[in-house]
Amino acid sequence: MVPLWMYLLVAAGLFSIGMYGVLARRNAIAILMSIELMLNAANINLVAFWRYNQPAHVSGQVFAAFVFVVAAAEVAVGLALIINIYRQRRSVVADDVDLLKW
Amino acid sequence: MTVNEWIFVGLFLALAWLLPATPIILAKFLAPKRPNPIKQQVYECGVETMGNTWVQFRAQYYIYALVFLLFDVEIVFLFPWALAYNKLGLFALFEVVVFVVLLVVALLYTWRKRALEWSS
Amino acid sequence: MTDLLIDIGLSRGLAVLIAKTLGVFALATVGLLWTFFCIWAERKVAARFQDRLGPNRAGPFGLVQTVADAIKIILKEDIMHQGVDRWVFNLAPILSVMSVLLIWVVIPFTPTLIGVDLSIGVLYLFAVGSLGSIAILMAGWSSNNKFALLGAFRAVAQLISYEVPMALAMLVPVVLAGSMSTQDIVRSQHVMYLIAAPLTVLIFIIASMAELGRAPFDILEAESELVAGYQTEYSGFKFGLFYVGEFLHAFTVGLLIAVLFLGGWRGPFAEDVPALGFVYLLLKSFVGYFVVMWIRMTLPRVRVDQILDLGWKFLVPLSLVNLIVVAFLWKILPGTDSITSVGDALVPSLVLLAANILMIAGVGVLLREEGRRERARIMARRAAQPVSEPGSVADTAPAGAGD
Amino acid sequence: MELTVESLVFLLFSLITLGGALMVVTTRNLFHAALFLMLSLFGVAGLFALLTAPFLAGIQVVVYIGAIAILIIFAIMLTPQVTAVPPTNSQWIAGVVVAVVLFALLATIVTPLLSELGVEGWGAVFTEKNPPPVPADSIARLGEAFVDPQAYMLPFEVASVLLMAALVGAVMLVRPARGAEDEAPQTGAQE
Repeated sequence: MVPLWMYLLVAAGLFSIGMYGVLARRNAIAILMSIELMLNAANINLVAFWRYNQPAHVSGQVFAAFVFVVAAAEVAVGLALIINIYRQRRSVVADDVDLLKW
Repeated sequence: MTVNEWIFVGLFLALAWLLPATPIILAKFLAPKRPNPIKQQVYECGVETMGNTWVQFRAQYYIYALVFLLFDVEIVFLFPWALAYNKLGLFALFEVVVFVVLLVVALLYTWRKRALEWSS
Repeated sequence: MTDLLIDIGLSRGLAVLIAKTLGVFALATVGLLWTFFCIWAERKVAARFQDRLGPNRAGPFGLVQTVADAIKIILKEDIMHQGVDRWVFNLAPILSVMSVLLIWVVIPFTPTLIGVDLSIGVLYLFAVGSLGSIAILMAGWSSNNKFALLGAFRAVAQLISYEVPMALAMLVPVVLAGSMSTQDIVRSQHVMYLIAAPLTVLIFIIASMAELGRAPFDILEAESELVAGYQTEYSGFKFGLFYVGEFLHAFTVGLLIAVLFLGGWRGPFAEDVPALGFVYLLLKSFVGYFVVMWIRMTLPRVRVDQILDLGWKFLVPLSLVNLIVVAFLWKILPGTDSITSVGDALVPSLVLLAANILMIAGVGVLLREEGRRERARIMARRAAQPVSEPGSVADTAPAGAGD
Repeated sequence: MELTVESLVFLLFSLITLGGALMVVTTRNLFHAALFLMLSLFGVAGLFALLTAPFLAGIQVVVYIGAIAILIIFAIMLTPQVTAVPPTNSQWIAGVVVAVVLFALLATIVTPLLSELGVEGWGAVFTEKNPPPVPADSIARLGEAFVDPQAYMLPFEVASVLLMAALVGAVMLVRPARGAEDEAPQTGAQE
C-alpha cells in the first residue's frame, strides 16, 4: 500500500483548502461547504490511522461514522440558520450578519 | 473483504459512461444543426420568458430534504446492526427501538407542527 | 476468461484488467440493449391493457420498432437553447442512465455470474439509488427553464421521500440473511422472502414505483402541470437517454424484487446448470416488472401533496414498524440463526407470514378509518361551499396513455 | 513511491478530491460549487474504499452525495443569489496566506521530508506501508460495537438524540411563520 503519510498529506491539503474557503468566501452557504471539506479531511485522517495502526479494532470506523452524524446535524441546522437570516435580511453574505459584532 | 472487489466498480464508473455518451457524440455529427433565435428560446408555452429562472422556492422543499437527511443517517447506522443481527441478543433490538423511536418523535413533532404539509 | 488470457502469455495483472474491462463493457452493453426489448415489451403490454395492438409493423411483432425509434431520435436536431449550462446539461442524462446501470453491477445473474459480489451490496444499492436525484437536479437547474426547475425540485422531493421506506424495506432481507452481499441474500432464500415478508415487498414496490417516477407517481413529468418536468428542454438523444434510463430502471426494479424477495436465480437444478438460474432470474424479474407495469396502467395520478403525505406519514412509520416486528420475530423464533435447508426455513417463514397478514389487516383497518374520516371531511366542506374546487379536474386526470 | 495500480488509483482519487475542493472554494457559481463538492466528496469515498473501509465509503456516498449535497442545493435555491455576490471577501489574500502556511506546517509534520533532510525532533514519521489486513467481518463487528453496552452503546443513542435535536431545531427555524407570510418573492412566481 502507499505509505500512511500520503493520506495524511491529502487530508492536510483538503483541510487547508477548506480553511481558505472559510476565511475567504462571502456566501454563508459556501462557507458551510468549506467546513464540510474540513470535516472530511478529519475523517480521512481517522480512517487512515485506523487502517494503518489498528485495523483489527473498530474504534476508528466508529469515530468516522459519528463524524457523519455530527456533519449531518451541523449542515441541517447551519443551513436552516442561513435560510432564516436570508428571510429577515435578504442576504446570504456572512459579513452582513454582524449584529453581535462590536 | 478486500480492496480488489472495488476494481470492477471503479472500472465500471470509469468506462461504462462511454456507452450512453456515444450516441450524444454521434448525434453531434449526424443530427442537423440549424439554430435560430426563436428555436433557441426558453420553452414557456409560447410566451416569452420573464425574469430570472431562479425564482425563490418554498421552504417546504427544504423541510422534506431535512427530514430525509436525518433519516438517511439513521438508516445508515441500521445497516451494520442488521448485518450483525443474528449474533446479537434481544437487548440490541431494544436499543435499536429506542434509537428509532427518538427520531420518530422528531418526525411526529414535525408532523404536529404542520411542517410536513405541502400547502401550509 | 482470465486463465485464457494468461495462457496466451499475458501477465496476471494485465489479464485480470482486460477480463474485467471486457466484463464492464459486456454488462453495460447488455443492460442498454436489453432496454430496447423492455421498451417494446412495455408498449405491447400497455397496448393490451388499453385494448390496442401496439407496435406491429417493423419486424416480427414490431420487435424492431424500438431500433427504428432510436435511429430516428439520433437524427433529430439537438437544440441547445439560450442560457443552458452546457456541461451540466450534457452530463445529466448520462448520469441518469449510469445511476441505473450501476445497480446491475451487484445483480447476481447465476450462482457464478455477477459483476462483483460486494460485501456491502445492499448499502451500495442504496447509495447508487441516490445518484438519480442528483441527475434530475442537474438537468432541471442547467435547463434555465422555470418548468424544468420546478419539475426537478418536485421530483427530487418525491424521490428523497421514498428513498427512506425503500432503504428500510431493503434492510429486511439483510436482517433475514445476515449479510449485505446480494449473492448471500439469494443463497439464503431457501424459502423466498416473499413468503416471510410480504408487507416488505409491498412497501418496496410502492417505494420503487415512486422512485421510478411513473404513474401513479408521475408528477415528475405531470404533463398538465409542468409540461415535461425536468426534461422539458431536452431534445434528440439526450431526451432519449432519460427515456432509456426510465425503462431500464423499471426493469431493474423487477430485477431487484426478484433478487431480494423472490430468490433470484434459485430454482430446480440452478446450482448445477448456471444457465438455468439465469432463466429463472429473468422469469422472476418479469413477474416484478409486470406488476410495476400493471400498477402503472391501472391507477390514476396522485397529487403532489398526497404523494409526500403517503411517503412520510404512512410508508415511513409503517416500514419502521415492519422492520422491527420482523426483526423481533426472527429473534424469538428458534433456529433462525442456522438455516441451511428448506425444512429449517419453512416454519419461521410461515410464522412471519401469519404476522405479516395480521399487520396488513391492521393497516387495512387503519386505512379504512382514515378514508372514512377523509370522506366525511370532504363532504362537510362540500356542504359548506357547494362550488367544486378549481384544479381538481387536472389533478385527478388519468395518467398519460401508452407511449 | 513505486508505480503500482494501487498508487495510481490513490493518486487519481486524491486529485479528484483536492481538485474538486479547489473548485468549491473558487467557483463563482454556487450551484457549480455544490456539484464540485459532490465530486470532491466522491473522491474521499474512493479513498475510503482504497483504505478497505467499504462501509464508510458507502455512507460517504449515501449521506454526503445523496443527502447533504441535495440539502445544500435546496438551500441555494431558497436563497437565490447564485452568482450575484462576488465569491470572495476582502480578506482573501490573508486567507491564502493562512491556508498555505497551514498546509506547509502540516505537510512538514506528516511527511518524512524533514527527517530525511536530517532535522530531528520535528513531527512524527508516518511511513508504515504494510499494515495487517482488515478482518473480514469488520462491518458486522461495527454493528456489534454500536449496540454493545461495553463499547459504543451510549454514543449510538446520543447520536439519535443529536439527530432529533437537529431536526426539531432546523424545522423550528425554517418553518414559515404562521399567518404572517413574509415571503413575498421579489422575483415573481413562487412555487
